[in-house]
Amino acid sequence: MNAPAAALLTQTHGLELLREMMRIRAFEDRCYQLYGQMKIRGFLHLYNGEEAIAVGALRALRAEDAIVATYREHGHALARGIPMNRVMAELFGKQTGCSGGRGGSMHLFDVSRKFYGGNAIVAGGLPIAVGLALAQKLRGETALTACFFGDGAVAEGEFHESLNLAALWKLPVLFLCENNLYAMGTALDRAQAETDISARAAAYRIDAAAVDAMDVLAVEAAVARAAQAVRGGAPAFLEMRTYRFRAHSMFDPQLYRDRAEVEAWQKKGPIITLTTRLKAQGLMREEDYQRLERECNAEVDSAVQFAERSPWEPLSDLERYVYAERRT
Amino acid sequence: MNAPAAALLTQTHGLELLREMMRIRAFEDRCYQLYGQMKIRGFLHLYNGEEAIAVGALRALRAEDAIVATYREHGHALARGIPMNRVMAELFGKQTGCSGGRGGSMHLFDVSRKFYGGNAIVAGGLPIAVGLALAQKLRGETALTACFFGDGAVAEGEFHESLNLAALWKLPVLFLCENNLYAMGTALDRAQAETDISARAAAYRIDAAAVDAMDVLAVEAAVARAAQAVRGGAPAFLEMRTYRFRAHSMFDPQLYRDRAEVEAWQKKGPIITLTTRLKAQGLMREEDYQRLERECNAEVDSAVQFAERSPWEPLSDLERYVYAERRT
Amino acid sequence: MPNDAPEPAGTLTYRDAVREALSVALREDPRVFLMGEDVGRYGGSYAVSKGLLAAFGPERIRDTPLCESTFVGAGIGAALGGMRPIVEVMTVNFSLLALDQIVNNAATLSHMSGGQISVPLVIRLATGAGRQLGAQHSHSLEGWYAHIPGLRIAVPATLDDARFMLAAALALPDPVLLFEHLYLYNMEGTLTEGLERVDLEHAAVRRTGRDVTLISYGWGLHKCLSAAAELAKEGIEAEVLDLRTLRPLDDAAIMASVRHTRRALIVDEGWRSGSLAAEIATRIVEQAFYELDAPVARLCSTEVPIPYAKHLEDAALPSPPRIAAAVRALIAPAGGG
Amino acid sequence: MPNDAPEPAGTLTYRDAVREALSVALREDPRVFLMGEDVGRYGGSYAVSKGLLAAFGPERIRDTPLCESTFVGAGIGAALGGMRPIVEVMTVNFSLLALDQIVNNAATLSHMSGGQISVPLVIRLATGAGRQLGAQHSHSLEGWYAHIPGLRIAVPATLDDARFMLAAALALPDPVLLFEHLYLYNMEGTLTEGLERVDLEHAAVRRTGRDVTLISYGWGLHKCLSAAAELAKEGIEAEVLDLRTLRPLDDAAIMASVRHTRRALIVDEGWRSGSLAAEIATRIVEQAFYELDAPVARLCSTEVPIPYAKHLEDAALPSPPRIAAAVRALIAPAGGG
Ligand SMILES: Cc1ncc(C[n+]2csc(CCOP(=O)(O)OP(=O)(O)O)c2C)c(N)n1
Ligand SMILES: Cc1ncc(C[n+]2csc(CCOP(=O)(O)OP(=O)(O)O)c2C)c(N)n1
Ligand SMILES: [Mg+2]
Ligand SMILES: [Mg+2]
Repeated sequence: MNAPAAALLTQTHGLELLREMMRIRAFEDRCYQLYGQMKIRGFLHLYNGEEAIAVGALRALRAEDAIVATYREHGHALARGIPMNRVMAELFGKQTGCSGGRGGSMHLFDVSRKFYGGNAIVAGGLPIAVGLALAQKLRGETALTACFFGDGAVAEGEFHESLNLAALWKLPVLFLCENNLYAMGTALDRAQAETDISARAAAYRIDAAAVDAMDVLAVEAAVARAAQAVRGGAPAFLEMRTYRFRAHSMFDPQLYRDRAEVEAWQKKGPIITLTTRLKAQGLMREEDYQRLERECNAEVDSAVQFAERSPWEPLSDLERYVYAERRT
Repeated sequence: MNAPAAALLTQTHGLELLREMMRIRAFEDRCYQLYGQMKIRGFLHLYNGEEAIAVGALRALRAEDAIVATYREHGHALARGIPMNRVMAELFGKQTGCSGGRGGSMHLFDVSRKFYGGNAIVAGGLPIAVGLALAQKLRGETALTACFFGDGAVAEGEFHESLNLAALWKLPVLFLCENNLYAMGTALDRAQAETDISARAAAYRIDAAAVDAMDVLAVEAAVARAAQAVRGGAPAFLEMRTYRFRAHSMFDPQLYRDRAEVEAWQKKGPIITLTTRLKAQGLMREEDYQRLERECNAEVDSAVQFAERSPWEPLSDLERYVYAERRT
Repeated sequence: MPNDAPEPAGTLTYRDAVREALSVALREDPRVFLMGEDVGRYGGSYAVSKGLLAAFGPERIRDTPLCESTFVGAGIGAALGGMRPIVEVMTVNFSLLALDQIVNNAATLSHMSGGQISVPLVIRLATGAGRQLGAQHSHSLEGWYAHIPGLRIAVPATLDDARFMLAAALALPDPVLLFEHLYLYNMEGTLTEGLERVDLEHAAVRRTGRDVTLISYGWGLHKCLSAAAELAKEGIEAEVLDLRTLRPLDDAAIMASVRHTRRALIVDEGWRSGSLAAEIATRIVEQAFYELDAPVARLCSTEVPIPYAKHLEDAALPSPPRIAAAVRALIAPAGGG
Repeated sequence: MPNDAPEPAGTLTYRDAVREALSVALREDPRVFLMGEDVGRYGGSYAVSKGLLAAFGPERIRDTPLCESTFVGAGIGAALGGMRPIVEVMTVNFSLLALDQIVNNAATLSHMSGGQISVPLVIRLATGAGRQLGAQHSHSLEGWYAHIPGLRIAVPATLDDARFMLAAALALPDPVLLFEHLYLYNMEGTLTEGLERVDLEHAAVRRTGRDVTLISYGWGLHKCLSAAAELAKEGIEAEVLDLRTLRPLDDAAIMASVRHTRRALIVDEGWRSGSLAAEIATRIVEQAFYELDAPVARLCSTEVPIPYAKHLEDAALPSPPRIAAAVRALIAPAGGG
């Protein structure tokens, strides 16, 4: 585990990170409600508890860096700067959504921000990340590709193939494994003969470390360090140790874990952790926190309104984009 | 590397191993000729140089153990005891072939001898071996499954998935990687970020060792030891360090390696190595060697005759066996 | 989507019927086991296998890691080794990762070994669109799979078939893929009294009629039945044929119905080009061309990766109104005929 | 099967034509690179890329490890990242390992992202049976792939197409699969003088005739041309249509020819059930039913995993004599018509 970069914490920095995590939390909590109201449909995977990863990592990366994520990617999309309006509209299936309403929760895209989805096939994004990094290398760019995936993906063949290829070809990929200890209902030790995931990356001669991902500062510091190494010309791997506070998706009775386990993790969640620290260091008061919360909720409110008011894609456009429309 | 089991070498034992390797060599050399004569067609992958693996391993295993091999499996089929007549007839595409002429060189089968092919998809046999071992475990058998595959297979996703599953479920699989340093024209270090293959297996918490597979006694000893461990209830992995003396298949101009490299390896080939040792220990004279060679050639001659004389499957049977024929 | 509400006696869901089929198979044959992602502790991603882990234990209700190619391949191997595995691939979408094992091994081993081997493997897969799951989770590929010789493809569309097809599949020595449309899991009904088994060879007429034959399977069958009810009000009597197995196809049943009605509409949730509907249409032309009063028609999914937004998804899929419209066009064509 | 023998001026093989296409593409566009198993040092498993490594270096002629899913996925990613990758999957048989990337990613990303993304990726694959390679190495799945919206499928059957289709594919913003029949690599001939480009939209009439249309592609085209030559001796004039692209299909060209000859036989090396031939037959029925003098016919591969033994393999595949026989049956049917 990396030592938290506490020494460096300024008020602005701390509050920015906190706000970003709170925005995501507020967004996710509202999604949960909206699902109950049938405004959002399909599969919905919430990020509660894991916010420090997207927030810390995307802060440490550059706008030029490409991002590949999974179906649990609302947090990454927001932290990358896709306007909340466009993300919420996507979940509503509206034309103004960041994928025009065709993608939904699992398929957020914003190519202008180098956000390449949202992939609903476990491990399916890893080869794409390898390819984006190959392009970056061949084009002589300084950018890297950050690839987020879960602990479940580690068992898939594409994990192995992608790590090997990235290491063999020295591609600028930063592999970010969000180890929340479960793949749906399957605990890590029922899926992996070797449960130390960062140790697994070493088998491909990739530099790897495990990070306490309940600490957003630790995430930020580790990603900054790893990114530097990647820009130096080799992939890197970070295992982000985290926990998912909510069910896997909206259809999960959570038979596979105890309430007590969930509660224990919730007590050390990334928002509480940072809040406590900021308060302890005198960088924030309770009313600051309340204000942040109000602001985040207001942003979510207006995103919902935006989504509600947005038009549907016309039916006549159903068959568009199956093939790219040639822009001369 | 394991110390050769030289101490144990008796004359009978040594000569049996030598004869078995020479049989395979004679068979392969004849296949090469027969391909030129267009008696054998399709893809033909010869085993010259690697005979010690099949011979040593299959001697160390039991008849109850299941075998899964690759497209380069003539040696394994012969060492397993499939009559040479039936193997040769298969290469001729005859009805008397061990797969009725439907399989050819890459698809030898003999279920009565628990020889489950012959698989032409690189790494495609590994999951099947895992499943055979699962059946053995569930049925409470003492048998294990030995799975042969090449160094090229190590890069495939199924390698990773299969090793993990075997380790996780403690299945009786013995993984035998025939590392001949090339996958077609791709040298190991151009395919693998980590070229120490046996070290790779450790990443799955599987016991692994590398074996000098030019030494049939070392192979036999290592497999015997590993098999014992597997029967104790966990998979094991052996990297067999070997070399392919001939081209990958019949369509390979071998642009990717030097003649000198090939010749250096040929000098330490498994047949020469054992012959030298047997002679040095006074267990064999040159005339014994000559006699063995004559006997092997005679066996091959008669296998060719058998194949030549065998009938073709009738055309009317073309559509048989697509679905299993129910035997009441 | 578990459904724990109490039900009237004898009523059950399609999900319950599949679960019952699994329980019975596991009880009756010690060689049978169920393996797949989250079939155990999670209770099955569609709650089909809920409770089975408690009843049969982790050796027989096996949670696998995420490794579709290998656990399907392991199913093949276990079948070769004398077991009768039921492999659950959570949805057909993920089966693409296992296609090499299915097509290159399961489908070929029997023939390639000259008949020495058989692969008595059952693969269950949830299939279909209609739940706003987006392009990567909404494939309807059962018709596509039906192209592969060596496989048997079956689609239970009724409670009876959900309950009994599994046993029929397990009794066969060949690899059988059972496609369960995810829209059907919540369907309620009762089992036919006294029914003890079904076959995997015959199509079934689910409604008789004289004017047109609607040929379908899976969820499409139910859409056809709705459309037929609607059409009946207009005096159009549609016969509805449930294919039940997509490979082999029951040509005799198809031709018998078409000869009787002289018109056919095939309703298929696969994409139109290269659909199973094309195969059936072609067979009808090949075998009953001169007995047709109109060209065979088909209604398939629009050729797009299925979109998330409900109105777009609905527009992409066959629906009862569109089926009824296609029938009307077939019976009173604008020109010709 | 490299072919190093000297040839008469202007003569080249299909293999040479593909190699030339690759060289030109690499020379003209720095974004283009070739990646796949053994494309470099080995010289290509069918010797297609021989010499390219020396000419363009290992960055642009990239040998990959054996990992089909990942190097195809990496091709997708590289295309997203601004490159123009040509991925060689050694044969279609191994592409089954990469199907998830092809179907769930390459084919969906454009639509699923609301048109933000395009995937300008070219995948080349050797395809086909006829070389006694056994069931796992003899698939003809190009027609099967043509089921997937979002993909474009093209099959160069002539030297001109082998030489110029690649450029046409690279110029498109979509994923294009180019299927090269392994039987064609040694085919010799000359390029059409002055030809500089071809499109990926139109089928081509390769022989004109009035009595029947033979519709095919790839190696099947050449079988049809042989059969047509044979039939001409009997006074039967067959028109031969080369589909060239299987997705999209050129319906206009198909219907134009069929309207002219009023009879059609589709020759397809895919297995019969669910074949591309079924799709074409159905389209003909849908669009030209009343103009047909006989039911559309098709000749496909027998529904078996392709066997090794030559006599069995030959019996499983369409052949000129069988094509000719099917035409004769179509023109003078036993009954009806
Ligand atoms: C290839 C594939 N198999 C199965 C699924 C179904 N599935 C969706 S999420 C999931 C669990 C993934 O767990 P993990 O990678 O740990 O990510 P997490 O959900 O915990 O963030 C499964 C099995 C899928 N989407 N893709
Ligand atoms: C999945 C797959 N990809 C590609 C091929 C083509 N191919 C056949 S053998 C081979 C090389 C395999 O090398 P290795 O595993 O080292 O075995 P060896 O031939 O050296 O015994 C390749 C690439 C294949 N058969 N299967
Ligand atoms: Mg997880
Ligand atoms: Mg090798």
